[in-house]
Amino acid sequence: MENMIMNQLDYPILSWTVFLPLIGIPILLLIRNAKAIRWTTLLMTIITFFVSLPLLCGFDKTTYKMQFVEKSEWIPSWGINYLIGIDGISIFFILLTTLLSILCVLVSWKSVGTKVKEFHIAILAMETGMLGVFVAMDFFLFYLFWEAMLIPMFILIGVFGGENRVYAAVKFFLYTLAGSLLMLVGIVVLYLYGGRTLDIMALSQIQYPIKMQYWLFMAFFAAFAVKVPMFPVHTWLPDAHTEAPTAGSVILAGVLIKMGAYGFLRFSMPMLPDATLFFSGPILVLSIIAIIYGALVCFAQKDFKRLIAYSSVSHMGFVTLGLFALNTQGMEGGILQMVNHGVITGAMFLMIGMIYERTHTRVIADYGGFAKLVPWYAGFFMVLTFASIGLPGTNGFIGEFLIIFGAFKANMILGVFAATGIILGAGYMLTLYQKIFFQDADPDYEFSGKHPVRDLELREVITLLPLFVLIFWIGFYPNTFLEYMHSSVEHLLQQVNQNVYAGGENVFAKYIMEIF
Amino acid sequence: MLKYILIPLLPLLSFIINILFGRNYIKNRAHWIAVPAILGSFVLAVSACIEVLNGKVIDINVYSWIVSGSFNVSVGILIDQLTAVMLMVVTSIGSLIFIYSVGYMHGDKGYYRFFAYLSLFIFSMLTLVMANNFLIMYLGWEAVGLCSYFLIGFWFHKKSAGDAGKKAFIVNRFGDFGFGLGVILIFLTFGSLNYMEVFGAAGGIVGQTITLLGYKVDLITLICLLLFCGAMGKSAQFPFHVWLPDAMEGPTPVSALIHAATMVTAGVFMVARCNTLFSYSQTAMNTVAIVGGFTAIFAATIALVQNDIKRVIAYSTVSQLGYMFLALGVGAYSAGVFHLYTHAFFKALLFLGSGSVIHALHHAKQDDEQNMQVMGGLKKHMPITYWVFILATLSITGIPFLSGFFSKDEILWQTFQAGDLGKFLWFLGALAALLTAFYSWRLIYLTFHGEYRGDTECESRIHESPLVITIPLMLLAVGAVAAGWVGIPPVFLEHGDKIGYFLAPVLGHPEGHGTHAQEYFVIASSIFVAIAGWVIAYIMYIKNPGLPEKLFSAFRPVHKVLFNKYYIDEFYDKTIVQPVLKASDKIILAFDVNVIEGVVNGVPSLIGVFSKGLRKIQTGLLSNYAAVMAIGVLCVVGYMFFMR
Amino acid sequence: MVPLNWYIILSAVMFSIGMFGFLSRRNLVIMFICLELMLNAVNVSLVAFSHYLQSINGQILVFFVITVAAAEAAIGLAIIIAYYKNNPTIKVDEINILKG
Amino acid sequence: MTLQQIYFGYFATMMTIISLLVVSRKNPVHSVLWMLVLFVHMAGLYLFLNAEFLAAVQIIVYAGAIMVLFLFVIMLLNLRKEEKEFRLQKQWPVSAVTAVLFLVVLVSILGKITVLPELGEYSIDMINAQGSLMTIGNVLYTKYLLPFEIASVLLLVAIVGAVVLAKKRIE
Repeated sequence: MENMIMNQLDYPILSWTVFLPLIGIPILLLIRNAKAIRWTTLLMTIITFFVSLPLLCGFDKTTYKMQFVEKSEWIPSWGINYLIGIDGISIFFILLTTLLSILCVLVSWKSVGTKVKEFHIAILAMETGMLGVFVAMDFFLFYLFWEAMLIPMFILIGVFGGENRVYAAVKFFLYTLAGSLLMLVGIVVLYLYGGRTLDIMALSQIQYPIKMQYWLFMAFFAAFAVKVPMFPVHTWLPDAHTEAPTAGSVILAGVLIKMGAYGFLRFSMPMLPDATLFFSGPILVLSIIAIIYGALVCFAQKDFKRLIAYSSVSHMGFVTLGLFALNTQGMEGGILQMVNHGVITGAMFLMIGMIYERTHTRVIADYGGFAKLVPWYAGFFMVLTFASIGLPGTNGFIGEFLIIFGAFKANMILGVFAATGIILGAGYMLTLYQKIFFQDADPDYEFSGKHPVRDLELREVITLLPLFVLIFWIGFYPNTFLEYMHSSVEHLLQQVNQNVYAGGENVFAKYIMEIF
Repeated sequence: MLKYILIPLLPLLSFIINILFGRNYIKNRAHWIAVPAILGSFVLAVSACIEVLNGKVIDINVYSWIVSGSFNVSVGILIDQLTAVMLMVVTSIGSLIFIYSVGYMHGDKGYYRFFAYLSLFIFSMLTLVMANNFLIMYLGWEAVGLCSYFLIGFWFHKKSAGDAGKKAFIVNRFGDFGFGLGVILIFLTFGSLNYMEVFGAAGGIVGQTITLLGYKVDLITLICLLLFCGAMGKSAQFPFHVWLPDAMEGPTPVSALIHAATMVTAGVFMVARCNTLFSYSQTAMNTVAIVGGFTAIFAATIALVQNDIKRVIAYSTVSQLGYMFLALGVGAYSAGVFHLYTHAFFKALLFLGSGSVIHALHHAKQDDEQNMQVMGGLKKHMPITYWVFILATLSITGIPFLSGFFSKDEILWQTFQAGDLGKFLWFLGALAALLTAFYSWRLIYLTFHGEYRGDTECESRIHESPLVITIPLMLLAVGAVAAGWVGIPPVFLEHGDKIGYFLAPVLGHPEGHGTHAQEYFVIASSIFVAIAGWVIAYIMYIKNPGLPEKLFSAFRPVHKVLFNKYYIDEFYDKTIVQPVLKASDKIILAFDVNVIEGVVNGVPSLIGVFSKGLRKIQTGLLSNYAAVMAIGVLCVVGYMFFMR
Repeated sequence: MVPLNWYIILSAVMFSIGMFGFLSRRNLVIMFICLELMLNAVNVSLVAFSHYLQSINGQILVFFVITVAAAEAAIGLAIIIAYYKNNPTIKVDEINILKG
Repeated sequence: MTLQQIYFGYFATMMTIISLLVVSRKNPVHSVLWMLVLFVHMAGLYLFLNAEFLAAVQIIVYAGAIMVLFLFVIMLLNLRKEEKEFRLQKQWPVSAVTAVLFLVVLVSILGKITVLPELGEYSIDMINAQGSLMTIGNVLYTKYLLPFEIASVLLLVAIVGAVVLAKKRIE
């Protein structure tokens, strides 16, 4: 257990954070009226958030070792134990999840009228599932949470969604399931080869034969690529987003997508270093395609949410680009961009949900001249548009700049292509903003005069406030967040490049350099 | 240290206050916050400049912004001679324009929003100018682009304004694309983004090359070209100039402040700031000079035939910027910055003057108030604006002893000395000066002389603009005249070139190796050119007004090409915008829908086909099932007894 | 002495005749009769075995076979009658509600 | 040809012919009647194999009860009017081939059986001494008591089932 620091606090903080929402569910079952349900769920999520806060201050930034580790026998005969812990990489995702869960409950205060109890139970179960994935240090536990998380999401989309929600929910479920089954095969292979243990730390010490690494990498790639939505397998995302209720979209965009990239960081890279180096070239190319392809598709979208969904495909293309550039700036940029994307796109979906509550339409053509109707809303959305484009001073810029920097350092041509992503980003986001807020609506458009659309109310402003504070905090002072990552990223890079560690040089990237 | 940080922070505070509380509390008292803020930063800027005057260079790191592995960038302030000049330009002209727009924007619904965005613009421009490393400059660079987006698209209900704003932002983004890559390349080669370190180590990498797409590319040239790409985007040079004329959709004070005095000069400032880098790469210098020279003549030709008063001045701005880049290209950095300094005054004056003309016509309910063909004979109604215009035009055309003459002549002289390429560029410059004189005086004669061509009852309602507009005009007029006296060339007044010596420590001072005779020839030629333009304009528009029509009909195709701005907009639209939209519409969506959805939905339908096949076996007939069972038993028994 | 093989051949012949009848006849009732025939063929072979192997089990098994046959016939016919009520046909190939 | 072989030969041929008739009759009633004749012959064969009790049971249960039940059903459903169509199903050749194959396989298996299990202790004379009914009764109520009880339950279920099925549905 040399690379783990057992839990220093007197109470098992991580177990509490993960299972507190689960404890909320039975309480919900007892309550009858909707109002009480909403307040209890809100209370539960807020408590979880405050329980997870001490993780930040108690965190020791200097070491790459896993912290707050809790270990206890679970299934001794197979060597499976309940082992959880966090490090520099996973700490922010936990806080992001607990924060976004509060906001999800707040945003669906009025929009979810029927089946309120089931909705809030699904959200709490969702939260536990997500937190579990980020803290699990044992493959069995990880896979358990990885699958458990699908069911509430399926319910959220399938029951509370839009018109053809069932198609979207089934597609989402099957896509992820198909990928994760391959991962299960990979886990079993690792279990058998790694000496009958499922402890991730132990498994990443072992040196696997090259050929096996390639196969294992492909298996894990299948599961994580679907989740990240990398280029060819991304079509479930727009459907899932357009059909999901606001809360579902926020969680989907905010946290669910990050698990794929987190999986690469936690499993593929440390355990299969040679395969990572070998596959980093193709993945870089795939991410470039994802960036440009995602952006181009956004130009032609008619549906508001679908456009933002495709834009998150493009943003996640940036993240994978950063991660697989395999140098410190790219990696840290990638992780920070994951948090940023969670904040920005999460906020954007919150706002789309709010306007959807009023206008009940997601078709962009129905909107027009909203800057006069709802000025505060327009202002807030303006900040989001520019954060998503990556304007300096907002968090989007820090992430994107570091990623492009990393990509450029890995290979100049990739850097140039990645940078075109910014121009395209500006293109479609501003066109969207102009169509909805600036242009005068066409006369037969029913929102301009008849029933005035009311501006943001206090509840909605409170929902958005924490995210906007984060946007400008990361934008102007990102070091508070970057400090947590330094040691973990450094360690990860050493693991990946241990045989070619020349300043984090990316072997394959040089190879591309010769071709171009 | 706080004193210096306050310079950009005051406008930022006014922005935050205005934008947050503007809508329901401040409404149209926004200028009570904005104007004091800009004046405050003006006073602080002056005090900082005085410190710089007596030799003190301020270079402070406020806090470390991004730390990621070896990449370490901090927010810092650098105030040296070059920054001092820019500070003076931005804050002084900014204050005058703030006061001017109190009158101009009076009664507009978005009054508070206008002042909020203007203050944000001043903040970003000051950050850009006072940055001590490339990343903070990049921050200012993009923020300035953002504010121009807000301000161009200020009257957002007008679709044309919204489109113009979007176009400006995206074209700037193209420039920032190059600038961003340049910044990254700089860090990769020098290991730091701080100016002092980068310029200090610039000498070390002169010979280095880098393989790019198989070719050996000189590193320093690549960096300079990338930076220059950003400059071209921001300062509307030839390939990226399309957004500036459309930016006239914004209110006139915006055009004056952003598209004349400050933002567009950011590119010039950046190249001047990186003069040590540029001077190491001759090819980069030549490209800057050629682009500058070409843009000067190119924009001047278009301005000849434009009818919209603001577009004429916009093209003249593009042309004057071409001059500045020409100066930078031939190594005369201080001349370029000097021209920037004087140009800010008389161009802002021209814009504000035309603003007061438009303001007056607007009040007179004259529709299409920006079209010069509608104006005429305003001399009688608006004397102050008329005389101010005259002064500005005299200065821009280069009539001796006015600011325009000194700065433009300095550029032409320095270009002349720069070898045979210099000679050719000097000729281009002189020709552009001729065209400048012609279209400037054409503008004067069309608007102020002759009879009013608009509908007559509006003419009666035209009257001089209120004092709050005319006072800044007059102050600017003084600036337009006097600003040039700071840089009188030694030939008239020895060690008269005060600004050259002031900027020397940062920009260096090119030793002129041309003889006095050549200098006199250059000065004489530029004076001759200025007067010639004036005379031609006088003949065409005053002597016999019919002549322009006959000339234009004679050269019908030439006029059409010039009037449509060489169809560059349409060209860009066809080659870049339409393909992207069409690609996203047809190819990408089709790919997304058919290929991937096809695969995704194909698999279940494939399984469906199999199952349909299997269903035929279930015939529902009892005897079939019995027969199958019997055959099954038969096979088993047969296998058990015979096969084994 | 009649050897055991003959009895078995006899029961096999009866069994296959019964099977042919069961598989090819259209009338449901006839199919049941053929079923009874197949069962009796089995009974014959059982009794023959019991006789030649001198163990009583064969006969007891026949006893149980008869009870099962009786129960089966009763239920089968009841089903035929029930089906006949709502669909007046007992042609096997017309009864294909279970068609997939 | 000993008397026993002639006896067996008669029964074998008669039973084969009658079963062919049972299967091939157009009129179901004729099939049932031929079935009755078949049962009588089987009872005779059982007697020949000195399983007297079974012969009696065969006659009483099979012939008496089950065949009568069949007659009742045939009469109830007055099936005679459907004799016009062709008796066999359209794919009868397949079932004919299967049946013949079955026969061939069964008969060829006989050749394979070489070792006969050892003889049980119930020799023929020991049964005749006690009477086959007595011996069956002893064994049935001792060794096979449980199957006997289950058989009774089975019959009960059959009765209840038949009644329920044949009852008129009350909608």
